[in-house]
Amino acid sequence: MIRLTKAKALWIYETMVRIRRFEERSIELFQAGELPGFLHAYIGEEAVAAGVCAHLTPKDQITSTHRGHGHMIAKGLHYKGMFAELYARATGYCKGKGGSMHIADQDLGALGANGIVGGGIPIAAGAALGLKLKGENHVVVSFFGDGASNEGAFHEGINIAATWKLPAVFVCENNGFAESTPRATHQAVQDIADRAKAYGIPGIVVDGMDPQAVFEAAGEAIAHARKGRGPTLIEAKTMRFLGHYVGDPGTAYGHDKEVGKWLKRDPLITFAETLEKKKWLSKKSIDAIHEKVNKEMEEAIEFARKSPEPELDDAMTDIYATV
Amino acid sequence: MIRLTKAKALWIYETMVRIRRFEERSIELFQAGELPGFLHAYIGEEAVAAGVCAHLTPKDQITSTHRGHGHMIAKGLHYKGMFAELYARATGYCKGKGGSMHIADQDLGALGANGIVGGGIPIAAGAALGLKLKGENHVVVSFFGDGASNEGAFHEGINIAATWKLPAVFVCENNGFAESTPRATHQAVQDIADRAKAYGIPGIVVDGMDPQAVFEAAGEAIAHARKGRGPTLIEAKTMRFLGHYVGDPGTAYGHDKEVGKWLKRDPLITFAETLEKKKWLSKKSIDAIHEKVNKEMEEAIEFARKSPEPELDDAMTDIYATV
Amino acid sequence: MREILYREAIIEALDEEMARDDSVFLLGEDIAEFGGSYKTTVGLLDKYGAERVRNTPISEQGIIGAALGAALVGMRPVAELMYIDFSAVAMDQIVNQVAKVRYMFGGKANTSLVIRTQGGAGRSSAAQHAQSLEAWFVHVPGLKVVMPSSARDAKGLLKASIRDDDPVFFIEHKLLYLEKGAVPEEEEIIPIGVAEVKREGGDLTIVATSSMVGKSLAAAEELEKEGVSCEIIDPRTLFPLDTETILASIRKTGRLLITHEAVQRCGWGAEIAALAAKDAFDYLDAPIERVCAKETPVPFSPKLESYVIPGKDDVIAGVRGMLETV
Amino acid sequence: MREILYREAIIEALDEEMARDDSVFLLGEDIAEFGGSYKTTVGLLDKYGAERVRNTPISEQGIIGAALGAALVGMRPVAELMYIDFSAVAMDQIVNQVAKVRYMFGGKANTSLVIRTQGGAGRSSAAQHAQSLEAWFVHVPGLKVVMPSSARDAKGLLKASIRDDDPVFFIEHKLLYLEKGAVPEEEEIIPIGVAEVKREGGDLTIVATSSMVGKSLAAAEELEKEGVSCEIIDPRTLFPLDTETILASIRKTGRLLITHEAVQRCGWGAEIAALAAKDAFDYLDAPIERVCAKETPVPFSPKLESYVIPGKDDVIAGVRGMLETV
Ligand SMILES: Cc1ncc(C[n+]2csc(CCOP(=O)(O)OP(=O)(O)O)c2C)c(N)n1
Ligand SMILES: Cc1ncc(C[n+]2csc(CCOP(=O)(O)OP(=O)(O)O)c2C)c(N)n1
Ligand SMILES: [Mg+2]
Ligand SMILES: [Mg+2]
Repeated sequence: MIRLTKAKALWIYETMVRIRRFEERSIELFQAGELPGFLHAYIGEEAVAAGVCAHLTPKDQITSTHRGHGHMIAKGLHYKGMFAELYARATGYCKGKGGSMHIADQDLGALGANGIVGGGIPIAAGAALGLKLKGENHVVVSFFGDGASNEGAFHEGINIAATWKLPAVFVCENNGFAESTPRATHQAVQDIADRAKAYGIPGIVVDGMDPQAVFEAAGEAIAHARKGRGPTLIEAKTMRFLGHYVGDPGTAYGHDKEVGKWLKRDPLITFAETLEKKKWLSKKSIDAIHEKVNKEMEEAIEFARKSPEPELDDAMTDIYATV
Repeated sequence: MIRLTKAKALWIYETMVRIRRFEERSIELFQAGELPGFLHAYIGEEAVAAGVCAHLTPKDQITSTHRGHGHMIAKGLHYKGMFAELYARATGYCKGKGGSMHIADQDLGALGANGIVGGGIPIAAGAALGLKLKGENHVVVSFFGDGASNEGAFHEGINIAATWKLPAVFVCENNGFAESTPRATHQAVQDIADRAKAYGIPGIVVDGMDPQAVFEAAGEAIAHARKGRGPTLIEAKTMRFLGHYVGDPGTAYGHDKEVGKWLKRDPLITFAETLEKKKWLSKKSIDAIHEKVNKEMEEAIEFARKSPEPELDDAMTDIYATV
Repeated sequence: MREILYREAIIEALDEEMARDDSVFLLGEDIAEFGGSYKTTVGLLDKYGAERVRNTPISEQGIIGAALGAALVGMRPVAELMYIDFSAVAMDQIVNQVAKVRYMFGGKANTSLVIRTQGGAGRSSAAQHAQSLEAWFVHVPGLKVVMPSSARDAKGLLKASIRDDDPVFFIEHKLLYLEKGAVPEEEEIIPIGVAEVKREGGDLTIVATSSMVGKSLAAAEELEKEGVSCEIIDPRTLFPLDTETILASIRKTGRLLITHEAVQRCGWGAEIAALAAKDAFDYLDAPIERVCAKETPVPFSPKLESYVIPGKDDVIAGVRGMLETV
Repeated sequence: MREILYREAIIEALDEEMARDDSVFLLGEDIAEFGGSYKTTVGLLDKYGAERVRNTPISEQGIIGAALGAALVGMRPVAELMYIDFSAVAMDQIVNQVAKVRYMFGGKANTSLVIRTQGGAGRSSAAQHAQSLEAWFVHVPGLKVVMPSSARDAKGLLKASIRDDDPVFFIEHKLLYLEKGAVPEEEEIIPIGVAEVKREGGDLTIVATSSMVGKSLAAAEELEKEGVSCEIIDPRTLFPLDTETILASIRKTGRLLITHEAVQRCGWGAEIAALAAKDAFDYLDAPIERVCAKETPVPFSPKLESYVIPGKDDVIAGVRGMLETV
């Protein structure tokens, strides 16, 4: 088992803070009418992105979802390009053409958020195939939700990865809801990890509110993949603390009843406590992290605000490499 | 457990003979150039269609595949309409517009063969939903192959049926090949029945060469469905004795090596022996069945041959109910 | 006449048809407690219960397959695809199954079902949530395609679609949901296959669909001030198509501009241009103009999005260009 | 010049490109030992091994997604969809992913991949195995669409497609596979976006694709005897489209007939008609004619199938009709 070192633990903690703060600020900016489109906040699920991505290098790849900011931050994308994208500015990761649901950076191994539920899963299998064919020892992690696990793309993508023993890890963020639909009404199986049995690969349930548990499970799965032993399906039980999208109160479908008990397990609080107990962090160093993150965040927001919008002509570029 | 009565056993035997003979004759006619299009023969797999359909009434529904003749015969479709369809005649089940891959008869609960691998599975779930909403106590059986179990439609269709506890039975005819692709190279799981675990429903492996075993397993699954307890996934291990389509020698991909050991387990031979041992059948009665079937078959072929082709105008009807 | 929202018109149509006919039921993602992503099924769960207002898993192939199977055994399902973009996930069921079973089975198949969805841009939803894909479905024999531009049409046509014995692909527009329009209290069925002349005029014919109808009407107001009189035709159903109404107008005006939100190339407008260039050729006094989306995925940036999607001003410019030509 | 089969031309193109570039690999159903359903990959498994000639599960979404993912990390996959009809199963990956990632990601995405498939009728394969769906893909910005009508074009264009940095949707024809044609031994790359005038003539322009090119050439032979001289243009790539070659011909002949095997309504031919009705309006002497499949699913019966699918005689009748008009 790969143990959680102090350095990794601190990285995970700081990454969670970065994600949380990014989301809090985007929500505020969105509500202030500064950001177009719509947003899906990752708040509450930070331990998953951070715990998994702690193992990845920039050459490793991820695919992500509509709720993708957390994955992108954990994969090393910088706030400036992300905020600029949310602001639809030319300096954004997608030059303002993609927005929240399509943030990507090939150079950092981020093969994109995705607006199609389940859409990233076969792409992840393909990236893993590509890496394998290139003889590179990198892995691909595909993040997706409980709802996505009912899409045909889930089935086809994982089956291919399993059949070809590709270096991929499939991380299901089971937050108990697909938009407004409670999990129990969209599938009859108890643990989504059981779906691994359909592909002859390991399936692991992990507490998605516990960064260490996520880190350990992901570490094993990633090592397994790097060794050429094929994919793993990890189900991280977690909860989004907010509605499906920013603006959804979550009351219509019983989210409010569910979320209460999860709030107590906020990984930002519990993990800080754990690290304090281990003396890896102090109140002071925690404050320092928050301060640093806040400062970077505000700089990034300023950067985004001051960035130019794309020119009209930009609408017609990047459609093809050559025509 | 629903026991195999003599009446059912004889029905199953005769049904298998009917299927076998139908396929043998279609192959001959095809090779003689009398039939257009292409054909996928069901020879070798008769025990599955017959053993399952022995439980069904005309109000129960089935969906089928490109390899659908066996299911249709077992569901009660008559040779005349089937041969006429293979001959592309106006008297065929589809008036010559569908052909081998689209034979259907709503009145007999046959919701169609299907040219799209896996395409029938969600439709079966829907038919089961419809029956449930209508408050009718009928069931739907969906037949499909091992190859089909890798399609997204399989996953989505079964998940819906399981989630809603619909009266459906999913019968995977695992003949070890998807076209030229051996099963082990298209999925890593050992038993396709294990995929049931992904939906929280029972998964059963059954010997698809043994009509009695199929009958018993299907009987339980169908009873389960009729009682409102939801679907079952049955995997029948079987083998097509011929190539993927009529004309495919099957040699390129190792089918010839596999098929040998299965030929010995030909259900038409073994089941006849079983029934003879039980004194439910004699050599004479077997001959009589064959003779009757042969006679009916030749009459049907004659009927088809003599039937008129559709008129050109018929090409433009049946596209819409009303325009 | 009272005015209601387009989205309320949808709810009323569903409500009335569910009340009238027990075999009508709804299925789709988040249509129950949530009332649908665009609130087009609000209140129906309470009224008809979870058996008839069914939240599905996120399984678009499954949804359409389930609708088809249920139709085959005699129900009249109304399936919702949350965004027309997601029809791509279900394309096999829509095109290879729903549209074809009647024909493939020689006419013996109940396929009375409606697939409701919504398309169009204007909310910075980016490339996977803002497409206009109607041309795909018009290209598929076996489907009827309906695309209402007003609350009244939405209601009357949805009721007709639910009663129709053929599969109807029913395309709403995300920006129209919150537009109000006059809708009669009493029952109204608007027949499939009948266009409406939304404005009469003599100088040129504008054939417009969905959100472009309103924009064209606004453009026509402005052009009127310049002394240009536009006739605006909304086909309302793209198939079956009321070719006579369109051709009659072209014969009268001699000029044709077609406008829709979909990308121009191989869009539905090309079919109308081809129709005119064949059956009204001798009446055409000017090149046929198309005012459509630019040929790109829909960008996220509101600035780029409104540049790419045709607006009132693009229609005006298109009309002016045509008149100069002569 | 030596003559080889269209299907052999495909094999040669794949073979040469795989030999030239290690990042090129193939994936698809039954392409390995079996050599493909239409024998277009025969021999390549032996030559390049199972890593580069990969049999996939029956998972069309998975195949296209796998191709895209591999492309994103720098490979150049050539994915086979056994029938164009099955593209419906993979439509989301093709349209919402492959075609759009470059744009959505602001230009930073390797999407050099080819999707090879085959369409068309003529083998009594019925409604789910005989469609011509090219118009769908032309309607999607981000895709290039190639549709070769001869062995030579098939080879040269496939090589160009594999080297292209954009996703190319490459549509072969099941009946053309066994047609022979002259193909140079030496390497030839036929550029994407360049039409070919397959026959010169002065009385009218026929724009034809895929199998309709040969049928149009045969029709032109017969018409020549009647003193009618047809110019036949094969665009070869439907997008990017060589509009100049097409327009120049129309300007010369004043008459346009478009023919393809797809259903007429909202087919690709409508786009060409619309193009001509806009950019060659003043040169047109007669209504624009389309000779396309009748608007129905493809029937199984050979008699009905050949009635529904346009043939040489339909082209001849179309041409005669146009000349009478004047
Ligand atoms: C193919 C497709 N279907 C439906 C949607 C609409 N949609 C967006 S997010 C979502 C719920 C996703 O649930 P889950 O996978 O559990 O992810 P979560 O939002 O919980 O993180 C739905 C239905 C979509 N974007 N794509
Ligand atoms: C969506 C789709 N993909 C591919 C095919 C081509 N095809 C027809 S049958 C077949 C193999 C099916 O294998 P299986 O499901 O095991 O059924 P079997 O033929 O063995 O009975 C394939 C690949 C198809 N018809 N539909
Ligand atoms: Mg969820
Ligand atoms: Mg099989």
